[in-house]
Order: sequence, then structure tokens, then C-alpha cells
Amino acid sequence: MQLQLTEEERAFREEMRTFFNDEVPKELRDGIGRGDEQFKEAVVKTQQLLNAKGLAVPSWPEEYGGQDWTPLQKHIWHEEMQLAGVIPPLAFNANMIGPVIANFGSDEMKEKFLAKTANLDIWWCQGFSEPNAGSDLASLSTKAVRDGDDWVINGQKTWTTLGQHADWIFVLCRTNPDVKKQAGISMILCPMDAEGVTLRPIQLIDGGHEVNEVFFEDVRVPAENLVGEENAGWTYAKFLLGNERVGVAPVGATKRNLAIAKEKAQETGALDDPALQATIVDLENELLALELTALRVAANSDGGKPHPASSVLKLKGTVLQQAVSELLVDVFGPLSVGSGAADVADGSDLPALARTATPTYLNLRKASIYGGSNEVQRQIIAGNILGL
Amino acid sequence: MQLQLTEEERAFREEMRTFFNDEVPKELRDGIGRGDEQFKEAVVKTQQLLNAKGLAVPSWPEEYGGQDWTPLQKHIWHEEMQLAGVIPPLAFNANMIGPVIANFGSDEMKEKFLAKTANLDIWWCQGFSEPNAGSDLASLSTKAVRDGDDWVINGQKTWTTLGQHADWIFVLCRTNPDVKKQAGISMILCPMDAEGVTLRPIQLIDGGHEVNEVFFEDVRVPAENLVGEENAGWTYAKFLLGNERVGVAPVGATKRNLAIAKEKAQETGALDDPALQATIVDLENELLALELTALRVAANSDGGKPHPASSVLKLKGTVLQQAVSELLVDVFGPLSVGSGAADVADGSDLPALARTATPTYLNLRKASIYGGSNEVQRQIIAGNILGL
Amino acid sequence: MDFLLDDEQEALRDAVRGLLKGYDAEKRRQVTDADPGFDEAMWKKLADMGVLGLPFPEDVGGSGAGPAEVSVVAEEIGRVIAPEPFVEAVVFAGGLVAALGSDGQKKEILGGLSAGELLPAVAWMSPHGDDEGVTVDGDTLTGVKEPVLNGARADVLLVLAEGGLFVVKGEDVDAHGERTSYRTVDGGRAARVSFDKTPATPLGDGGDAHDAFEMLVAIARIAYGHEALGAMESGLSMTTEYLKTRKQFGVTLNTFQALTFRAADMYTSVELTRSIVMWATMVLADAGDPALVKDAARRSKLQVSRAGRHIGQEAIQLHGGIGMTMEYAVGHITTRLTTIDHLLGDGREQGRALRENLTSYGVVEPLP
Amino acid sequence: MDFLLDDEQEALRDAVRGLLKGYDAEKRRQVTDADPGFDEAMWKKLADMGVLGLPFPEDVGGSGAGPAEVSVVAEEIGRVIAPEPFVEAVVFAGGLVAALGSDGQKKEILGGLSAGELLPAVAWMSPHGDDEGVTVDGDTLTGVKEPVLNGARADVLLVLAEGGLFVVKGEDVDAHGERTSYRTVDGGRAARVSFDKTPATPLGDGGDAHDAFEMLVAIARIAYGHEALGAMESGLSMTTEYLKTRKQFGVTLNTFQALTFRAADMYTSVELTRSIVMWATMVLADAGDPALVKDAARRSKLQVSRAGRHIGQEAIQLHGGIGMTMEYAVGHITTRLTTIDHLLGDGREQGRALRENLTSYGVVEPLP
Repeated sequence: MQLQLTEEERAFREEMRTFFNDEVPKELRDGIGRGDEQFKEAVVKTQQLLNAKGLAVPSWPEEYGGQDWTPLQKHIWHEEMQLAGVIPPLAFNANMIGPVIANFGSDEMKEKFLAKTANLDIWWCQGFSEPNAGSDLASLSTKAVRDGDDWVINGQKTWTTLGQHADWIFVLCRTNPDVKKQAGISMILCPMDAEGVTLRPIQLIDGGHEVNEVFFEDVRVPAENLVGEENAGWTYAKFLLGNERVGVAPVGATKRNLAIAKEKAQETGALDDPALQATIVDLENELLALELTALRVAANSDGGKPHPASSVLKLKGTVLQQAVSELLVDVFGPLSVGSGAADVADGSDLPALARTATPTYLNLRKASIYGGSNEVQRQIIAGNILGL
Repeated sequence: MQLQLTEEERAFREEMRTFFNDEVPKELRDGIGRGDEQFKEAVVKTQQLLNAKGLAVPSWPEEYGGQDWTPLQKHIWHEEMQLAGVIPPLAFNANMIGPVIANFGSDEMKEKFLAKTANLDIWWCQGFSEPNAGSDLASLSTKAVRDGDDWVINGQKTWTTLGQHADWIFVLCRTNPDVKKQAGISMILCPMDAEGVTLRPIQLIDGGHEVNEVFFEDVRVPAENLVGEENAGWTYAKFLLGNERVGVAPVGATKRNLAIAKEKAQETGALDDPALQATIVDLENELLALELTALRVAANSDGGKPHPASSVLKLKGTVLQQAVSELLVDVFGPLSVGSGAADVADGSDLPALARTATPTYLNLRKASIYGGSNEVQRQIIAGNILGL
Repeated sequence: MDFLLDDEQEALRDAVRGLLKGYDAEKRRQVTDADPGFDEAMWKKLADMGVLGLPFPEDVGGSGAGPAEVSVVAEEIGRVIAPEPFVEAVVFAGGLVAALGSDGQKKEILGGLSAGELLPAVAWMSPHGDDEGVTVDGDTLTGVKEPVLNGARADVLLVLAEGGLFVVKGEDVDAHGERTSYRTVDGGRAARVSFDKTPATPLGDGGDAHDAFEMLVAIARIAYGHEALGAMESGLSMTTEYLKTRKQFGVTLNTFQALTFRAADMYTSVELTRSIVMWATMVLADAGDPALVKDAARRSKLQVSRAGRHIGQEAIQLHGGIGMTMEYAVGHITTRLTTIDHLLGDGREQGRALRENLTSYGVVEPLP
Repeated sequence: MDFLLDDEQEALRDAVRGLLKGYDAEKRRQVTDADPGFDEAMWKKLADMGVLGLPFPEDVGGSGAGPAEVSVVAEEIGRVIAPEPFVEAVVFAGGLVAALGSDGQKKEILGGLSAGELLPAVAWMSPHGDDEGVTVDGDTLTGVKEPVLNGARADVLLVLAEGGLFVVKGEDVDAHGERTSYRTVDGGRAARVSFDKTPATPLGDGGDAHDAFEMLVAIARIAYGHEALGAMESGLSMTTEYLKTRKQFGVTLNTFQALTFRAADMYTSVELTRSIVMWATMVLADAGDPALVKDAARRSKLQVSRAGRHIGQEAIQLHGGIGMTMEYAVGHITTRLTTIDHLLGDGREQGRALRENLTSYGVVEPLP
């Protein structure tokens, strides 16, 4: 048992802190709206800045831009990035399709995609969920049929996050309907501008456009766009979803948001209420316990085996992320109802954060649903860890 | 919609309030320990006092001592009794076996038992639960076999509350093992001093002796001790358990305890903490909502149909009862650890309530388990009310 | 003591329910996409049914009904989360005029409101979170109020300034000031309203409006409780319906006990809320001590805040992703519950106020 | 940054675990039924293993180990909820002597404690809930302390009086005062200890003991956190075992998802608690600023209070009636968690103290 970081780790933390705070421009870090063109630009610029320093895809194999970091270093990188308010590398690129191609793709595929994926020259989106599948991902029905040198894709995907910005999509398709459902799935790469691909925005309750439906109608892609082996897509999908043990819980970002809420509450006078103080103390303490758990996982995860506490990170991490977003709404009280004031910037005297607090709160209701709902996490804990 | 009680109802409330506060001696209302002889005496004295005024068994048929009251009157009677700290009539007598005998017993059985049951000349206990049955009551295995003019009972009951004071027990026995489990059960009355009946105390974590195991070894009782029809016991048990819609939630007692906690917190200075004040405000408000729900059920229950909100009363009632008991422990803080000081009364300077706060808190963990656990209540709400 | 509606109240409920029947998610979305954020035609229909004049005296065009009738309407509005500003315009703004206005003002504003021809709005919040921001100078007002619910659409604004209430015509603001409108969280509209020596008339005799304003805040809190209750009941029934029909892993969701138990907890929240908001309305109807009404309003709002968050959050969670979309009604419910929660004081604010009197009584006594 | 035990610490853990192995519910019940509420023979065995002198310097009979080793023992004590007063006597009372005592006092008290021959107890609470109650008059003390944990059995009492700490022999209390012993909630013993011109010696130089006392309170809070963690882990594992084996309605309880999900939430509580109590011990081991240790102790105790209630209540609820009985270990766990919660400040008290510094920092930084 040892509290202190090693001298190297401390130097590493300092290096990260300095870079994120001093070398990522402030305008890229603050007040980025979601879902608009300005947002896309900020994401791309940030990732390219990070990539230039080797900080965009540290978990990848070193030959493709990864870093030979310990899990603790990855944790530090991730936390410092969030604490500084830096937009993290696009998950679809950095955490999802990149590692899959690096591990399972052909040499041609690696050559064609990896560098551009790391640098966000290609923006990827995910074609997994379907309207009738929900948490039961493997029951998907989008089909890909081999026709000569092509795959022909037909079907519908949904919840495709930021698909409106994407150049390419990685799609799970059923390529063999005659075996048990997990066994007949392949992963295929498809350009978003291919003929027959249509994107339909889904409006969310926060008023924003973040997710989409994607329709495939006789979409043809060359056979080489198949990732790895035919019918092995489920394996890749599981690899992809279980790939990251670092950054499962958005601790740094939530800490930052809680500090902002505290600061604003002081400004508005809401912090004079001891009951609000008590809420903040509780949240800070739960967040501390969560951060320490994330550190424990990072510092002491042995080899490739997922630490049992990973599901705790996801579960508790989203609960706290949501609670802090709820707190910020409370801090602004009735001023928080004027969310649309963000669109008439000069025509409103409401504090900027008052305008975005509720949309953020509403948007984050998704955090306990997407990416393995909290019910799925409880199932994992009960089944895999407790053996129930 | 009408807030006011009618003039008659108001007069009735006043009459109840006056009787409970002025005519039930204070020493019967305050500081009664659980499980000892002094406790038994207080219970008996109180019930006899109530019975003399016609207030012990108001829900029974009028010819056996009941009252022709509206549900709202019953509610008022029950609340005022609790608010004054009066020990309510023994549930096993007043709410359970009494109504069963009155409704399903033979004339001889009514003659023999009802008056004494109302007056607590006979103390009844309940022989329902068994070690291997739990919430699945109907899977009981205690057997009664007809032998000439007798029933011969063999088996074991458990969780028999206050069995150590009881003169008689009403026992659910399996009398036909060859039909589906609910269909082969009979209810039989048995004296606790019958040969072959053994009582073993179960020590609870509050240090008290409140429940018991009861063993039956070739216990013979005359055939006339069968309640109603052979193999109809499950019907009577359901009648008995579903009998009372008034008083499902211990609102009055919990209100009283919360007021006491508030008063003590003022005395000890604990109430200076706004976080404790906030907890009390929340509890008071939830309790208000519960009381109003109980009133709603009482004022507007139509005929014999159980109001759908009854399960809400049980569920939320026990949750609040437990929360208030927990609050009282918090109020006394470290002084609450000295529970055993109650046994050395003159050798301790701890406040009397500090000594009993934690045992009460621990004892009340049972409230969400016994008498239809909160899980069972949720099942009822989900299944019967929401149709899930 | 009676929680039931009488026959007339039930008839009113059925009539309003019938009128609002078509308000599904799609209709609501269309309506709220365009200014003024509610359906003018529906507003007129509500007027024609007598709903907009419900609580006002007959001599100014109302029907002189009581709090119970108002609560019935608010609940039906909430049930389909109709975006029409019944509580805002009729209960709160209209209530202020009824309480304080001169005969002429009542006739004009309440008459117009009852007929669906004049929409009043209350401008009380400043963008700094207090109720200041506007100063009085002779017969004019100067300063900023924001957010003003329905502030841009309103024909008449009731402006809280220096402790008094003033009647300002919308057109006068446009001539001497500005109104910038935007969407609110729930798809409604609010505005920044700036006054620049804008002509204004005192409401009534122009005295200190504090007491009446506090009382109307209490009455609006109670009415919001019913609107929220209606929304919660719909949120619960949509959720149970979804659990019964949606299949996952080859079975319907109600096979999963962890989900059905959470629906049971939602039911518990809704039932407790129903009891307390109905009680608050009965306390109001019983008139008597204004302090009792204010206390009941706070208690009701506290429960509504807690239950509204519970229902709003769980309804989405149990629906999964679909609950996050504007295509599905359940998310609309959450946005409306969130809005109501933060108007006129959330649960923490009610708790803070209730703490102040904590030692002045032993137990809470709901019945006089 | 490393949360793992080293080989020696693991060996210590295994040794203590082995020694305490027989502590099932029945043994614990027998032991706690009789005075002094713990097993004197087991206490001696712990001494022989070196556990009772663990944190003390070797020259007074200890083994000079650090907070990590202490935490390992506390966790094992908690795992079987052994009633031996390790935290009370070794960590708290012994710690006070080690911090403030003269060489002679250390030799005598810590030597005797390490050898299992002398039991010290701290008398700090008054029956009015503060730490007063006893006054100093020359070389004697007069007044009442209650509840004093293990007060009647203790050979030596460390009495907090007028801001200083005093050493009082148990036999001197019996001659000049009185000790009335009774059971505590968790089956241990506490006493009312009255002093009547009872001879007393200052601990150490007799100066103000406030700072050292506060520091030892923090250290004991941290150690209690580990004891509670051990108990929580047992509570969880007993509960999962029970869910797997207990049948209801013809199936094992783990068929009911509503129950298994609650077990999953218990696991989450336990894992979060483990992280924070281990961190607090590492902060302590890292020495440095006492303010950091006190802060870490409060944060640890706050989490332990919340999680202890959660685990203690759910473990009983998921067991059903059997969990209420002394025959089954899970109820013992709840009584011990409840006791630890209320000793040295419950969660609300820690929260109250943490609120005071809330605006002095932006984010909580766990790593120096």
C-alpha cells in the first residue's frame, strides 16, 4: 500500500496537466455546444492537436501511434484531460474501430484507415443498435449478402451518435441467419456517402440532434471492407465494447462539473443553504470513492483481465454524472427553464450555464442507458462477480 | 372534495382523543419495555380498559362487541390511539382470530372464545410461518391427522410473536397432502399448555425475546377445535391477513415518534444542524402524504373492495417507521450504543430513550419483512394494480 | 373529509379530457415547434368551454368555480402535457388580477382572458434569480425581467417592481422596450422583456402587493402540483404499457422483476403525490388562514419535486433510448416535470422554508 | 500509488484470519453473553501473535508496524465481527499513550497491552453527549463518564478532563468511585464510570491534549473504517450465499432479479468503501500534514456510515426473518456496523464538519 505516485508518474502527471491546460487553446475547451458544425470543428482540431503529441490513441499498439503506458499512466492522461475540460478523442475512432482494425484488420485495412482514424481525418460512427434489439444487441437483423466481389447491405440501425458528422460507419450485419444469433454476425465498414445510405436525425428531449437512424438500402461495399473473418463480428464487437478499462467512469469531467456547480452556487447565493452544501459534500465524497476505485483498478489491474470493479465504475460513474448535472440545474433554479436562450445569445441576460444546465441534465439521462445500461451492469455484477 | 370532518366526525375525534389521553393512565402509555411480564400486564390492562368502553374490537360484528363505524371513524380511532401512545389491542386477538371465529366459527366456538378474546382473557398467538416456508406460506408442512374425535398435530412453527404470553394458538395445518398446496390446509385452535407443545424462544438482534419457535409433537385437540370447514384454512388465513384495511400503516405512532425525535434533538442540540432539520422536514412531509393516503383509503373505500393504495400504506408505512427509528438513534449519537443500560436503570445516567433507540431501530427491521414483506407488497402493486 | 370529485367535477374532467384527446407526442411537437409554443385554436376552444374563466366571478365573464375545479383542469392539462398555459395565465396571472385588480382591470383582463382573447403573463423573475430588476419612475417602468413565461406572446404583462404590481401592455413594451422570445425546456416560450420608460398602470390601488403575490404563488404551486400529478400518472401508465409490450431477449420486459418493482415504486410515488396535492387544494378551498394555505402549498410542492424527479427519471430509464426522443411522449413528460419543479421554488427551496418553523409544532396536523 | 498488500502484510492477514477462524455466530453469542463481552483467551492469543503491540515501538514490547498492518488486523476482526476490542484498546487507547505518554507510562501501559496483560480504555464521553463531565482537583478526578467502552473491565482508564488526559487505575475507581457495566448494542460492554476524588496521573506532561486527541480520533475513525469494511464484506458474502441456497416458491432466491440487483448495489457500496478506507490508511501512512489525515478520516467515516447502513439494512432484508435473529451471523454484523457508525461521529456529523471547508477548494484531490 502506497499513496504517493512514483517520481516518474508525478512527472508524467505534470506533463499532461501542462499540456492540456497550456497547449490546448481555451476556446476549444469551454462552452462548446453539442451537435453543430462549430462542435465538429472543435473535436477535430483537438484530436489533431493531441495526435500530434501522441496523446490521441495511447491504447493502440505502438506501431500505430499508441503509447507503452501503464494503466495508471492511461488513467492519469484521461483524468487530466477531463479536468482541463479538453474534448477527449472521438470514442468511435480511438476506443472502438481503431483497436479492432489494429488487432483484427488486414494489412491493407490498417494501412488505409489507422493513421487517418487516429488523426480524425476520417470520422467514424457506430452501426450496432437496431430499433427492435435494444439491450439485446445480438438479435440484430440488418443483413449483408455476398454478391460477387461485394457485400450488399440492407437494414436499419439506430442511436447512431454523431452520425451526421461521420465519413464512415462500422456496421454489424447478419451474414448467416442459420446459426445461433451471435454466431452469424460480421463487421463491415461502409462509407456514409455510399449509395443507398440514408441518415435521419432523431430529435432528443434536450432539443439537440445527437443521434440518428441510418438506413441501408441495397448498399454495396467491396468484399475487402469486411473486418477480419466472416461471421466473427460478435467477437470483435465484444472486444470493442470491453476494450477500455480506463475511462469507464467520467470521473474527471464530473469532478470539474461539480466544482463549477459549487462556484456558481456561491455566486448565486444558493450555497448559503446548508442543505445544498450537504448535497455537495455527499457528492464530493461519493466521487472521491469512485475516483479511488478507478485508481485502484488502474493501479492494480493484472494483465488483460478486466477488474471486477469495472462495472462499479460504469454504474456509479453515470449515477454521479447525472446527479451533478441535476445539481447544476438546482443551482440556477427558475433561470434554468430558459434553455432556448442559448440560441438567441445576445437577446438574453441569463447566465450561459443556466441556459445549458437543463439540456445537459436531460441529455445525460442517456448515460445510464447507452453503452450497457445500468441494469446490464447490475446483471454483470450479480452474475459474473457475485455468481447469482 | 371536502377537507373538513363532519360535525359528528369531529365530535367522535374529540371523544377518542379525550378518552385515550385522559382515561388511559399515563404509566400504561409510556416507557413500556417489550417482552417482559410488566409489558404483558400493560397490554392486558389497556385492552380491558378499551374493551369496557367498546373500543377494543370495533371492526367485529356488533353482536360480539364491534361498532357500526365508518372506515373513517375506524381510522380516527386508530390514529388517536397511536398518537396518544396507547398500546393497541393485541392484533392476534382483535384483528386476526377474532374476526375469523366471528365469521366462520361454529356457535359453540363463538360462545366459548369471542368475549374472552375481545377482553384479552385469552391471549392468542399465531401458528402460520414455518422454517422452510418464509414468504411462501402455503408450502407449510405441519400436519394434523384425524384420529377418532381428535386432531393430532405434528410439526413446527416459527416467528410466533409473543408466544410466551399466549394461552392459545391458531395453527395452520396440512390436513390433505394430496391436493395442491393451498387446498389441503385447515385452521385448528390449540391450547399452549396442551401436552406436546413446546415453545423455544428466539433471541433477536435487539437483545429482546419477542418471537418463538413452537413445536408440536403428537398434540391432541378435540375435533371441535377445527375452525369452520376442513381444508378451508387457506381461505380463513387470507381473510385474516386481508381483513384490516384500517391501520395498515402505523401513521399515528410514527408521527408521535418523529415528534419525540424532534423534541429530543432540540434538547441535545442535534437539531442545530440544518442537515438534521432537512431530514426531519422530509420525513414529516412523507408522513403527511402517507397519512393523507390512509385517510383517502379510509374516507373513500367502497364497500368490501380493498383500496388499491393499501399496499402503498404497508410499503411506505414501514419504510417511514424504520426511518424515524433510525433518526432517533442519530439524535443520541454515541449515547445510543449503551442499550444494555436499560437493564441497570439506576446505574446509568444515559437518557432513557437513548438506551432504547437502537434496540427499537434494530427491532423494526422486521417491519419490512413480517406480515407481507415489502417485496411482496411490490409484487402486489406490480401484479394486481399495474398488471405487470 | 372527502377526496372524491362530485358529479359536476367529473363532468368537467371528462369534457376537458375529451377536448384535449388529440394531444399525442406528434401533435405536441408540432405545436411547440412554432410560436407561441401552444395551440391558439385549442386555447380558444378551452375558452369556449369556459375553462379559461373558471375561477373568476361571473360578472367579469368567469364561472365562479373553486379550487377543486381548477385542480381538475390542471390535472387534465398535465395528463396529456398540453402546452397551453393554463396555470401560468389563468391561475397565476388571472388570479393576481382577480385578487388585486380594479373593477375595470378585472373586466378587461379577466373578461378577455375568459374569452380567450387576451393573454396575460406575470413578469416577476430577474435574470439574477431574484424578483428585482425593474424600477418605477412615475407612470413608467425601466429594467429587465427574464425569463418571463409567454412574455412575447402576452397581450398584457403583470410586472412586479419595487414591491408593487403593474399592468403593462405588450404593445407598449414593443414600443418602449424589447421582447426576445425563446424556447423553454418543456417546449414552451419565455422571453427577456426589457422596459425603457414603458407606460405602466398600477394593478388595483397600487399598494404593496407582497401578501397577495405570496398567496397567488401558493395557489399556483398547488395548481402546478395537479398539473404535475396528471403528467406523472401518464408517465407511469406509459411505462407500464411499455413494460408489458416491449420485448427484449425474447420476452416482454415485465418478465424482469427488477423493472416491475421499480414501476411499483413509481406507483407509490404517484399515489402519495395524489393525496398531498388533493389535500392542498382542499385546504385552499376551505379558505381560512392564508398561512395554512401557504404551508400546504409548500408541502405539496416539496412532494411534487421529489416525486416528479423520481417519475421523470425512472420513466425514461425504464423505456431506454426511446424515452430520450421527442418522438415519444414520455420524454416530454420529463421535460415538463423538470420545468414545473424549478418554477416557484424546487423541493430544496420548500424544505428550506419549512425548516424555519420546524420547532413551532409537534406533529403535522392535516385536518382542522 | 498501490492498493495491494505486500507479502508480509498478506502473511499477517492470513495469520490473524487463521486465529479468528472459529468465530461463528454461536461462538460470538456465547462470548458476548458473559462479561467482559470478549474472549480473554483469544485476547491473549492475539497478544502472543504480536497483534496487540502491532503499532507500538519495539522498546515497549511492540513491533513498530504501520497503519497498513493495523488496517489488515482491523479488517479481519471485522470480517468475523470478533468482539475483541482491537480498535478501542490498541488503536485508540494505546495510540493515545504512544502519542502522549511518558516513557514510564508507555513501558507500563503499552508493554502490558502488547502482552495481553493490561487493558486500557478511553473515557471521553459524558452522558450528556459532550466530552465534559469530569473535573480535576489536584491529583484527583471527580464526575461521571458514560458510556465508557470496556470501562468496567479496563485495568487502566484514560480520562479526558478539562482538556487534558489522565491515567486512572481501574482499582482506584472501584475504591473511589463506581463502575456499572452493561451490554452495548453489538454485544460488547460499556460502563458508567463515576469518579469521586479518584487518584489520577496526567498522561505525559499533562498539557492540553486536544491536538493529540483529535489526531487519535482520526486514526481510530480510519481503523473503524477497516473493521466496518471487513464486516460489510462478510455481510455481502453471507447474503449472496443465502440467495443462492435459500428456496422460496420452489426456486432459489437468486431467481428473483429484484433481489440480485440489490445484492449488486451492495457490492457497489462495498467496493467504494474499500477504496476510500484504504486511501485513508495510505494518507495516514504517508504522514505529512495532520489536517490531511483528519480530512481523510472524516471522508472515510462518512462513506462507512452510508455504506454501513446500506449493507446492514439490506443484508437483513434480503435474509428475511432469519436475519433478525442472534442465531444467524448477519444480524450481528448489523449491530456492529450500527455501533461503529455512531462512535466518533456518524455520517451526518462528518458531513457537518466537511461543510465548513467546502469553499476552500475546488475539487477534492486524493493524490498529493
